Amino acid sequence: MDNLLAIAVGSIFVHNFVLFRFLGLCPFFGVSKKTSSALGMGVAVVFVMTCASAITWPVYTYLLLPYEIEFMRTVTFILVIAAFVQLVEMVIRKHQPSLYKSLGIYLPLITTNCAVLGVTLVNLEQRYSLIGSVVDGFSAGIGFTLALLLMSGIRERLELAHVPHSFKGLPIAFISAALLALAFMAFTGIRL
Amino acid sequence: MPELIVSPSPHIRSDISIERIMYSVIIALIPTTACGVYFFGVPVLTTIMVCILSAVMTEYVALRLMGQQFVMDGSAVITGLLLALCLPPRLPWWMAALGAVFAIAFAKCAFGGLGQNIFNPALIGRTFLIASWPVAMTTWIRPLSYDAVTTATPLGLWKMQQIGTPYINLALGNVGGCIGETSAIAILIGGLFLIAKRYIDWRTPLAYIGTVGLLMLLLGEDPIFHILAGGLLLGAFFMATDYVTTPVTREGRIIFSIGAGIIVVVIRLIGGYPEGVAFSILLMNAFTPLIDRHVQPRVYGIKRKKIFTPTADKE
Amino acid sequence: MKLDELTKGVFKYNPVFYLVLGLCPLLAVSTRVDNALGMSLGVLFVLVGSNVIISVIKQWIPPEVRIPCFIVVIASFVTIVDLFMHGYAPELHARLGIYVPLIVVNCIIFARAEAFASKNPVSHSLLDGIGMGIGFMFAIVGIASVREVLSTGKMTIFGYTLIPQFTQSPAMVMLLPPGAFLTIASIMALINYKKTMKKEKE
Amino acid sequence: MSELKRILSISIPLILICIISGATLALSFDLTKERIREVEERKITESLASIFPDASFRKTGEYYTVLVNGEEIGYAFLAEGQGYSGTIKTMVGLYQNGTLSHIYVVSQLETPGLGTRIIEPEFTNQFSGKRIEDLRLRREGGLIDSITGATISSRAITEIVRTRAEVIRNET
Amino acid sequence: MIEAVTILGILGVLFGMGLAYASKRFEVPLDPRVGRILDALPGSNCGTCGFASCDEFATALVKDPSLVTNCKACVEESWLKICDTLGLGVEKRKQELALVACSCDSVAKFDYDGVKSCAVAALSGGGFTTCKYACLGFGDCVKACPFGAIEKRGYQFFVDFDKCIGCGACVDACPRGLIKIVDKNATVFVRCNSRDTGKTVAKICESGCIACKLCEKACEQHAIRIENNLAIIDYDRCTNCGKCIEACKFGTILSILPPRKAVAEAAQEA
Repeated sequence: MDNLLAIAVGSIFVHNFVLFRFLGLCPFFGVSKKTSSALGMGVAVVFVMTCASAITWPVYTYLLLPYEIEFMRTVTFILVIAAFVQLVEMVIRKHQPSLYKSLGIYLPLITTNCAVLGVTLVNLEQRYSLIGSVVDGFSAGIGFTLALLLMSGIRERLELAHVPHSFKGLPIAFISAALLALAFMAFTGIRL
Repeated sequence: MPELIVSPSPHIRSDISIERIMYSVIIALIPTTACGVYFFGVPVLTTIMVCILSAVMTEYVALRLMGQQFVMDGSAVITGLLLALCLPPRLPWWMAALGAVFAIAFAKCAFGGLGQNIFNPALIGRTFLIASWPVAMTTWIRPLSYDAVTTATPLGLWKMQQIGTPYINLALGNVGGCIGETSAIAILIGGLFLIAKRYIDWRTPLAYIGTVGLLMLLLGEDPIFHILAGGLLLGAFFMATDYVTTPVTREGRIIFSIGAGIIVVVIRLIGGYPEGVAFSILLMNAFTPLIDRHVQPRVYGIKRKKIFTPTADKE
Repeated sequence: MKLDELTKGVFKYNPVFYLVLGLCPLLAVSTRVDNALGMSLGVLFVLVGSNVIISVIKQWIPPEVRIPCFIVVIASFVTIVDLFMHGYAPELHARLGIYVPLIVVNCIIFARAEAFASKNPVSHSLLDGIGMGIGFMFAIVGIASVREVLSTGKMTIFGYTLIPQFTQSPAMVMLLPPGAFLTIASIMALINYKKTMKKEKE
Repeated sequence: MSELKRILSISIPLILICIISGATLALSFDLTKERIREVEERKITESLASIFPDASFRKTGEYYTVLVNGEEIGYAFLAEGQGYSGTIKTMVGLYQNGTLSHIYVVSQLETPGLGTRIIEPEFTNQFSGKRIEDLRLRREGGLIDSITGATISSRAITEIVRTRAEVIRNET
Repeated sequence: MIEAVTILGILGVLFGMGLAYASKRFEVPLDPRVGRILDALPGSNCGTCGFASCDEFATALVKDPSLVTNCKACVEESWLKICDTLGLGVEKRKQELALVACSCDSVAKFDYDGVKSCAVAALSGGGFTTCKYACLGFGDCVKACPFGAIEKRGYQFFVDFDKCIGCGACVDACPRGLIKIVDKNATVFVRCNSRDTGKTVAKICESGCIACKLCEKACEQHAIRIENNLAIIDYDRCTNCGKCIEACKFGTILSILPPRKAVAEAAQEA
């Protein structure tokens, strides 16, 4: 049985998807200008990652493995994720317009977020069980949100700083990410 | 040229200036530095000078490049000195210099210089060096041994071989470790000086050290050992109290210190490194903007707004 | 005119430095130059293939299933790359790990499919794909060379030593995530600096 | 009826693309299948040969029984687990008396220059002749010296080998 | 082979049908005009129309077509398309432009040592410029412009005519009210905002308006009049004849210049 706590801590802190595995960088830099939108994106990512982990596990175990077509995992996973995200978007749009307004706009961005496909592939590589995969998906999302929130806090403060001209915009964001990654090295080698 | 200088309010009349605080901090660091030189020999003076010089030079060059005027406000000196104090005694001088250059260039000037940086530059310098040259950064020498016999730090001994160290050695500084972190008494003298002068808030070190002590006690470890060993005291008095990179409000600073304390305990007990003070402060630096946002003083007569409402841009 | 479609991806609208796309593989596999070369060849192949196919089939795709259709096409090309790389370059395949299947979600590919291939004729899409692929290659190989030289003190590509060992204690941090972010930050700051210099001259 | 027609007109392109893609992939899988199997097998045989030269192997369940001149002398098996930044896969040779013959790292994704040094003989040779119980880092009471600066990777591979070896020992 | 095709095929059927069904089942009734308008809008979400995004603006437009003039960012072609979609008669749209009405190198009466922002500087001791109408030069307008159309050259600010849409975001940002919105076709403009008497202006500024009334006399359309010691152009009457420019012969004293020319010249000098 997987050690669920170890999986969770591992995905949130030690192998943080953004700062360690370099996944989901586009939204990390794109949606981190304001804390409110960072939080919205984070919630959407947590939701999609958890669901994607929960769906792709049975697809792999009961569809691909028995017929020995594991090589199709990329195609099927991404198809499942894309269709799922689109379905969720439609449903929310119809039934929860206010939720759609706050979260829905981030959903299309998530289809091509490599962190989502990444987490499903990591689940496979680590051979997690269904519950392990769901926990991993959820905590990877939380880790992503944490990094995104920290980044947005830093960037909001940078708005007021006299950043040298050449560093304005993305370069200083990258430097902040570098220093954040340095700080996150604190969690290297945590064992539970 | 007009003689009159006008600036917008508030106009504060006080003889406390940035320079004054900075030089007080340097004075407060003198006992620690002296202990470092006494225990680890004269060569550490080279490390200290190299760090300070490269920090100041980098700041000078960076400010010139940015078209700003260079002011000798002592902040770069402090960054250099603090960085040197948390380096191993026999680190090659060029590594120390690179650490100082990196600290000033990327952690301070790239963000716009004094008062604008998010992370503590000295600690960024140290972490950068740990990430770059892990072996050199974990080679310690035995105190008072001028032939530089290598040894381990008290925390290293505790973590790897479950060997304790007598309190008296920890208090005096007669143990292996970074130049300025070994002598608890020297750090306390400097720290209390700053508190007496009211340049730093006593709550920060108290909350920080208290959290570590309490948690260690609850988890069945020796709290006094963990308070005295490693860089906790140096970090608590001189780095967690940095004006720029820590929260503005009193509550914010207490949250900051408790968070840092928890991280130290986590790293020391289950982490991959024996010591976690530098990392803990850096991580809480990253949280500082968020803490500041949450713990804003309430404006009289205005209802506290919900800060986190996930909304589309410009709702 | 047509040549424009090719060269714009390399310089003017470089997918990495101008459009800021495809950062994840860019930073993740740029620890060594040969990894970077292998990765960018894979990306180039997928980009060209999917651009062409999508611009051929675009008129038959109803809007409701546009994203799933595009992504299946892209994923198929990626799987082909994955399989052939596994068979014919097993070492490279092992080193790139999960970043090979993750080419699917390389934002460059999907962005070009959406923004360009689904609106332009086949020939243009082909050139656009090649241009963007080469632009990506430039960026990733550039970053990888900086990181490899600084972090190992030498540079070797597929066994050939280009730069011999010049220091015994290179900066290990360049291999780690912070080093990757620092490299791209410095490069982008340099580009910004050049741009402002140019503007001031005008 | 028009509803059905609408649904069909939307879904048929996707279905067609899926079918074509499935066929193409199956085809390319067939094309590369042999090659990939050879590659994987070569990896296994190479690693087996490096651990037990001049021996023959018989696959028994999850491990290989090692035969020299028809006589069983030990077992070889694959151990894998999470390293610092990816899965570490190691071939382990175990003598029947419970000591290790040798280990050979089949694949790993550790940090180049640091963690990757676990593949160097200086590190792997330490495992030869050790009892399973001693496969811990020295600081944790074992007999394995970790690589300076790469404690995490050293510990990971030691743990991976030990846990798997314990399982295999109990099975045989 | 068969398995691969079947399974991917089944997934295709599943999701194809599912999405097709869902797109009908969860269809949100949307005015088709909104989509068309949204296509035509610039999509820059600049917010100068008074709505948070182009999306919201499009929804509001369908309900109230009279808001159509709010969007200043869209090009002529899209403007026509929007009017067409809304069923409005196509009328020529008035295009506007922001211009900075100060051209002097103001002298400082004291050293200002505070936040580098015009708004703050204007409040500190009444502003540090000798001329109390002069530009403070910290560029609050540059920061306010959502299109990056204002640029600082030397001490003065210039508006990029291609980028400026006359949205007026900068007008509110200038604490001295130096920015005026004028018709895009206008060629004359008073680059001074001083209401001081001619004597005072002449003393402190080389290019300010001293209210000599020469331009007023020269204008055949009676489009210029002096109010509060400042020349003011009535653009409804102005025919862009340029007589006033010639009339303002004191060269630098009163500068009524065609803005395009002025900027071109200034750019050359810089």
